[in-house]
Amino acid sequence: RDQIRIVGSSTVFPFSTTVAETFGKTTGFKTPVVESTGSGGGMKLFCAGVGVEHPDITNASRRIKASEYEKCTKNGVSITEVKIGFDGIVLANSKQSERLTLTKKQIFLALAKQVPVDGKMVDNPYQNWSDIDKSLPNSKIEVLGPPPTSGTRDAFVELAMEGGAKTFESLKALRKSDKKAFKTIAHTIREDGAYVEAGENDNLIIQKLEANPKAVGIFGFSFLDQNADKIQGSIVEGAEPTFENIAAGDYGVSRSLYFYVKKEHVGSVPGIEEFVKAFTSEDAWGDEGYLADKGLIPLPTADREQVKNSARGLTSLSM
Amino acid sequence: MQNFNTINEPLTSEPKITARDVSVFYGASQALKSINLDIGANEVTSLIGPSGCGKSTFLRSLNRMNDVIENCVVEGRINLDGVDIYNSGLDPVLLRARVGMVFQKPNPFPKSIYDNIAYGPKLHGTVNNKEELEECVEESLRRAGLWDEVKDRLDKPGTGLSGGQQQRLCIARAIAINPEVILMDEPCSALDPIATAKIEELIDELRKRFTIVIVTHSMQQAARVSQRTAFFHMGEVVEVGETDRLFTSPQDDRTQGYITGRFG
Amino acid sequence: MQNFNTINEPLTSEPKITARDVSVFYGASQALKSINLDIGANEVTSLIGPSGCGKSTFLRSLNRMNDVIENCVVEGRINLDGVDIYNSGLDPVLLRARVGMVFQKPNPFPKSIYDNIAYGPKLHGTVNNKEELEECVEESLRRAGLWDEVKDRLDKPGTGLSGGQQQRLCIARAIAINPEVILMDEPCSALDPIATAKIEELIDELRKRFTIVIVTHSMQQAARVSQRTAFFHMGEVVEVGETDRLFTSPQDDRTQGYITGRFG
Amino acid sequence: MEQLALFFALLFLTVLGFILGKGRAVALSGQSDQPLHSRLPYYGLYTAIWCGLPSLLIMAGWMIFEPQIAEILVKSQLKEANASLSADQLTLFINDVINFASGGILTRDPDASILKAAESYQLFKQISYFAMAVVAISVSLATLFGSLKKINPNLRARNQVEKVISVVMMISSLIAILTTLGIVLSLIFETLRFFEKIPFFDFILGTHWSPQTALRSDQVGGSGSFGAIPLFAGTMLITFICMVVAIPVGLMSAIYMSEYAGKKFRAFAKPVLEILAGIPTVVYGFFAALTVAPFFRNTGTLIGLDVSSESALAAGAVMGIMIIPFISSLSDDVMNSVPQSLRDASYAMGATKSETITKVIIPAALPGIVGAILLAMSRAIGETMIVVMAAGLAANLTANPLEAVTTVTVQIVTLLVGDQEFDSAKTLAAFALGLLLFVVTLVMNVVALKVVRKYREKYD
Amino acid sequence: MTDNTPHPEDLSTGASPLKINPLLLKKRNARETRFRLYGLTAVLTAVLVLCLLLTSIISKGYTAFEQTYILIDVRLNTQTIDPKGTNRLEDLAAASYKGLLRDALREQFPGIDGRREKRQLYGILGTAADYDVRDAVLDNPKLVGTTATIAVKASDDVDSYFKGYISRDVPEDNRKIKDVELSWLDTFETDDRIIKKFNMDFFTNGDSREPEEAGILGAVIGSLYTLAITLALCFPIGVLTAIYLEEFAPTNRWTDIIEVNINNLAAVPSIVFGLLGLAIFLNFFGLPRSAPLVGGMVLALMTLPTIIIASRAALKAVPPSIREAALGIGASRMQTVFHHVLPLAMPGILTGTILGMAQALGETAPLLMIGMVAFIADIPGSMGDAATVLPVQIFLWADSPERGFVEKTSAAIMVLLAFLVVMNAIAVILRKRFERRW
Ligand SMILES: Nc1ncnc2c1ncn2[C@@H]1O[C@H](COP(=O)(O)OP(=O)(O)OP(=O)(O)O)[C@@H](O)[C@H]1O
Ligand SMILES: Nc1ncnc2c1ncn2[C@@H]1O[C@H](COP(=O)(O)OP(=O)(O)OP(=O)(O)O)[C@@H](O)[C@H]1O
Ligand SMILES: [Mg+2]
Ligand SMILES: [Mg+2]
Ligand SMILES: O=P([O-])([O-])[O-]
Repeated sequence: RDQIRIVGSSTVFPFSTTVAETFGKTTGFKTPVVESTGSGGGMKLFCAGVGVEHPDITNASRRIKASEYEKCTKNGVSITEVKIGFDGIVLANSKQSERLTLTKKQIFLALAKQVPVDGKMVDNPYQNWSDIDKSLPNSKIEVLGPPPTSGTRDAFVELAMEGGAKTFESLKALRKSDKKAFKTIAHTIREDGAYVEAGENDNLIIQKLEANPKAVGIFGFSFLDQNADKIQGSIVEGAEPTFENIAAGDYGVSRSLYFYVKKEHVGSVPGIEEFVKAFTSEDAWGDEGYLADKGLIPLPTADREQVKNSARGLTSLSM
Repeated sequence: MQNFNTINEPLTSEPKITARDVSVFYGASQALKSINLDIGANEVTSLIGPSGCGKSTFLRSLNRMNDVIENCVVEGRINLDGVDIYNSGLDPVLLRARVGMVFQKPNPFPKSIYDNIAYGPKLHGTVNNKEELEECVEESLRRAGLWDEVKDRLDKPGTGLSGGQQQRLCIARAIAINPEVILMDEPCSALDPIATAKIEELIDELRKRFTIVIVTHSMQQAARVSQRTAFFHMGEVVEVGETDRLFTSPQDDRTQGYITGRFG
Repeated sequence: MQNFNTINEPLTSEPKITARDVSVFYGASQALKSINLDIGANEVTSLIGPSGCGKSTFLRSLNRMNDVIENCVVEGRINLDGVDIYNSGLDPVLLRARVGMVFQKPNPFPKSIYDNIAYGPKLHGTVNNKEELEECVEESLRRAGLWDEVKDRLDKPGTGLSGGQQQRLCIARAIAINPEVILMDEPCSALDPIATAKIEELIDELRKRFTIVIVTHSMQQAARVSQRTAFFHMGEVVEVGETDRLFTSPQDDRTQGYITGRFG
Repeated sequence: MEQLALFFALLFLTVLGFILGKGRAVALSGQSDQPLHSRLPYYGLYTAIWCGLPSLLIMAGWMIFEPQIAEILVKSQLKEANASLSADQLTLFINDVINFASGGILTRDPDASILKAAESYQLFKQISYFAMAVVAISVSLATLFGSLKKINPNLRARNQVEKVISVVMMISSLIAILTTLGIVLSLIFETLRFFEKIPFFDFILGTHWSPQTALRSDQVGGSGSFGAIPLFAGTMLITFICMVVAIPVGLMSAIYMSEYAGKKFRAFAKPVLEILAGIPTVVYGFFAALTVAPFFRNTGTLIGLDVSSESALAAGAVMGIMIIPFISSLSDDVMNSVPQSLRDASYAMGATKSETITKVIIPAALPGIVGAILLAMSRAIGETMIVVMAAGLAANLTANPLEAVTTVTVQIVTLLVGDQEFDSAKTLAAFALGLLLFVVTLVMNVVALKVVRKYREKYD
Repeated sequence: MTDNTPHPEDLSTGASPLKINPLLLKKRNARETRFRLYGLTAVLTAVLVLCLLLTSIISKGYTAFEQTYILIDVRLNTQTIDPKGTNRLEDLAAASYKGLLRDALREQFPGIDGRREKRQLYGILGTAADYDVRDAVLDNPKLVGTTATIAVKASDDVDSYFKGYISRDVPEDNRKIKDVELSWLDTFETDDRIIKKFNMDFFTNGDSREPEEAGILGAVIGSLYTLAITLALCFPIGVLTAIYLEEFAPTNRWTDIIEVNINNLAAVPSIVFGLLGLAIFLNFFGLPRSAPLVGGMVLALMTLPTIIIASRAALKAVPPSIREAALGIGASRMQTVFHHVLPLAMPGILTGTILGMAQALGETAPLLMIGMVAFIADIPGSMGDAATVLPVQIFLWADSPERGFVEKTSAAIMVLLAFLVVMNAIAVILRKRFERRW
């Protein structure tokens, strides 16, 4: 095999493919084949073993889990981790409606299955945004978001919902005493129709938002970036989801994106080292790089330098 | 070679059906050439002639079964009780209920024997309830001489019968709606002599009230059952007249030749 | 009521086919009951009897066409030239090439007339080149009395012919492979007298070299074409003997009754 | 490609076999007066089959098993040199050797043992290829001459050839069985592992589906979270809506095309309708989500109904459109093959066209029509994309077509392509769902077969 | 024997021979008209929906067949392109034209030097615009050393702007094209330097992440390979199976099992076939991932039930008299089937094939499992190379954030439909040749 094979996250897919294409055009190597299998699916394939039938690189929209790492090690795979940047998760609605200004607490109240009311956990009673806070519009809560099987949903729940839950004293206390119970509350999204699981096609969500101005959608920043004329990102905790805010870490709902390299294949499948180099060049992932055009939020300069060094040196990941 | 002058012995009785200048085309080829023929009421008219001469075609134009064939065009006038069945507002559905038909190849529906017979009466609403229907089915089967053979298996498929039984089933089916005219296209070609005799007897009975047109290859049969006979040849009616007269003293050479078995 | 003792006038000539204790079952129902019958070589044997008595069934067991019917079981022995056609290693396919068959309902292939006839010779390789094939097609059609009617449209579909023409086409098709025995199941039931006469003539001619078994409903036909006649009744052979003798002085009451038209 | 060369060599021998076989038959038919049993080409085919089939089978078998044998060989060699290596490392090592031998992909500097192993691996490959060629060609020649010898006037060449064809047919029909076996096998182990984690009855009787809750290891998995009932209810609801759209439209279209329309119209309409079956489901998904669903929603609002923006109705209706051609084309074919004589019989009874159709033609064509409907229904059950895009993913247990539901297949796909973890009940649930769906449709088909059989016994 | 002959009186019991109720007849005729209307409505409904779908696809997608080009005066100086002065095509092809193009742009709009502004300026052109220059030079090597006006591809955003998908009225912040860029474009437009050309690259390129570069060829070839394998496997296997079951197999428990089994396979969701392919073809037989070979085999397994079911129905509909006729002449059962029954059943078999292949052509889910849902820029050269197929390409483009892919998505659907129509046309013509009523 003389062609790099990459699997993994659908969130990283657009960035990975862009690098792959440029890599194929500017070097003598063949254009890598990039598969979109989802972060977990990618890990599964990636960690299955060493050899030409296994992929060389996997993308992930979350960090590798301990269990996955173990599996990799067991199968003789040693890996290098490369953090490539951030992806903001935005809440957005059609420009025909007014922009929402939300706090994480309000997000939690709008979407959690159970919320504390007068100190007791009850099934979410809020039907309209204005039920939560008078400042919010008096329209039905209708949120189109990713299904539980998606990495985006995972991140959203962890960053926004859990953040919101923590603002309640009672839940904060619960977190200390019974972490599991807390997570169950913080991570469970309501199922009474206010939250619509809309599949992983973000373009579809955007088109649905256009058709239904009352609805709010949850998706990655790059889709907001491309459709800024139609939809607007909600302000969360005072920060608007803009390139600068996310890059600076001011916008609270963002996550890191990664790819993982199979060290055993370096040197045997031609071009892996060069691909890593291309990915970690300023031309690609820098503040002015072409990935930024595609919607990737770059790491801070210092972090980039550090990751670049460890990536090009193929430092083994250890957990 | 063609002869459009039919030797036509006039009908003595009132005609039920009159065909005038009837030509039938299948696409470009002409199957019937300007036929003139009267069918007398309450008598049996038999159509004879060599294979392919257009007997079936003529028969099918009497109840507009030719409408079903895509490229078939019928010209001329055919009157039933003085009403043109092609050009007046006469509904072909009604026409076919009045002019029943039995085909050359037995074609029972792939349904039970009972349902085969009950099909027509139910369709036309000629019976009012289940008893009447059952009565009608039994009577029709009896008339067709089939009752004794099938009475124990009325719910068995009609297609499971032997060839002869199937044809009798088809006759019974046609009888069941009490038509005014019954067209029969070689109804007995698949029957044994006894069944044939029964059908012939039945035809004889029926003609007392109905008009019957029968296509047959058996001149004996024509002679036995019919009062008038028309001899077809190459799409024309060569000669038509009283059956006895036609068979004993044919006037046209071709008729003579056919009857005596000289040509075909 | 049953009578297993066939009144069997022995064959004078050499038998081509001998049937011994042949019983045929369709699933649970028995269609033939222990038939014993010899078919003489180079003569025409006709099978007569009322509808549903098993004539077709017997005929089909002579060339193992019953093998095709799923629940049909044939018991007993049928020998062709002394070889058991059921139990020896005889290939049923070859058997059917030697024992040709013409069916009750005309069943031309939905192909051109030419291809209908040419199919058999091509299949069996009885012709070596195109000219021979064309010759064979023409001759077969001539023998079946169909040549003049179809010679201009050999490439037209065989299904477009009239009923009688179709049946003659089927006969021509069977003749084309020069079988030793020809089985005909009411071959003329769809034919007019002239065509029938032609076929009868042909049968007469063919029997000089071939053995012919014919099922017919017409006792006149049986009398005209056949040397021996077997009378079937309810799955049995009631009487078999020289045609003249059988029709003039039947020995069994049932035969007598059938011939004189008393029952069926 | 060496293998290709050998393949063509064998093919050449096969053709040669045909020519020789036929030639021998020609010669025979000239010599003896006994007629040949079969036509000449059958003798050719007979030798060709004997000459080609066994050797090609040997070649195929060889190519399947050779890598395994080679691996074992290399392994045994390496074991001596690298006794210290663990099993995992050994496989890696062998990978290296094989990669190195076959094209230079290597994960470390070639040391002596690898070089040696690679050399012997290559040697084995060469010997193996050579042996394969020798064996295959000699088998081919042997069978060629063997079968030529056997040719005599009594040889039932046609029967033999036909026997081979019928064996091929039997094998073909076995593929369906093997596929089923493969599906069951590829589902069953994961399913069993799933049932180790989730009790069987909680799965098939549970009324709450929410795979997320139990995903995280640091969470208490709600016992009701893997209840498959809502999924099956959703599948049934959507399939039902789909059939409500597709059966009338499809069947009436078929009737119109086969009984009313002229030849030209039919020749035009039928292929046009068939395009509906070929439009990718993504397109239907967009259509359902962006055109049909808002339409239903707006209409619902007008008449005072609360239609959710993702509804079973929208997905089902669009799916119905997609499968119209399954019903229309297949039914049209079967109705078209109902003999004209039956139509004649009915018209002659004074039946109108519609009466003829409903009372004679449809009953006569019923088994075929039922087959078409079953096929269409199967397609509906298996459809994913439209449901994901238009009916959402929420597993509501409802019979209200105006609400969002989800289906089994949608869940299988989402579970399999979404974020997954090794051995989590969530991923395994996809397999369990697959197997359960398999069983359910099996029952459905058995029942359908019984019903059709019963009906057919009555009229045939 | 009983005398069953009816007496004349029996006949007269039924009052008039014609007891038909005229009201009933009217009703029946009305029903007839209605029934016919239903039929026509059904066909028209289906056709209408199809038209609706097609219109929406075409109206969104037709613009993809055009591409905006900008005429730029490029100074093709010899030092950069051909420093050695060999004038050989290889050397000309190997040169870098990016710098020349950038120089030309800067010359056109002097006074731009901010890093950000430069990026914006260069961004007006497509990422592969320098290839347009190269091709122009290769076409006419004499240009080297002169200043030539060359049409180069505009970027996807500029392309969208000129196609009217980006409106100037939107506030600058929400616009992909900023005010400076608009001013440049206006300059180009007033100079008549904006032209539109047929987008040939769409048909000759493989996939790309840049909408203006993305083409469909890779997916078309992938589909072609995949479907070739599918057809080559499922048609013979399906027809042989159908023949065996319908004509040869005894009716017993075994054939019942096979029959139920095949019907059931039709209901197995397509993704499960993907799992099967993953387990059997990839993991067990070790066939390559993402390959049309495997995709074709998986789709063949998926299509098989459709073909078998349709073929069996078609075989069943052939009248037994045809079989008898052939058997009676001494054809073997095999010959009967292959000479007569099969040709008569062909229309139905082909219908099944059309439906099955149409399904295979539009299927994505099972390919997900065997790695064909992937970004593959290279055109596959063989059945073992990595490839995607048309529906996957559509799926991937539909999920891309870039606005430029919206029209590409629709255009790709149009290509897929064209593919389908061609495929069906062949089958329909064949089907017509076999069709006849008896
Ligand atoms: N549907 C048709 N299309 C074209 N030609 C036809 C059709 N039906 C019959 N013909 C032709 O019209 C002529 C008359 O046919 P018709 O069936 O009326 O003959 P017939 O007298 O009934 O013959 P038979 O006694 O054999 O039934 C024949 O030459 C026949 O080939
Ligand atoms: N395939 C079949 N399955 C079951 N029963 C059958 C089958 N074929 C014929 N029979 C029955 O076997 C008996 C003999 O049938 P057969 O067709 O041999 O009669 P036949 O003498 O040829 O009658 P006909 O003169 O009407 O053709 C009949 O009762 C018939 O119903
Ligand atoms: Mg006729
Ligand atoms: Mg019979
Ligand atoms: O594909 P994911 O980024 O959602 O794992």
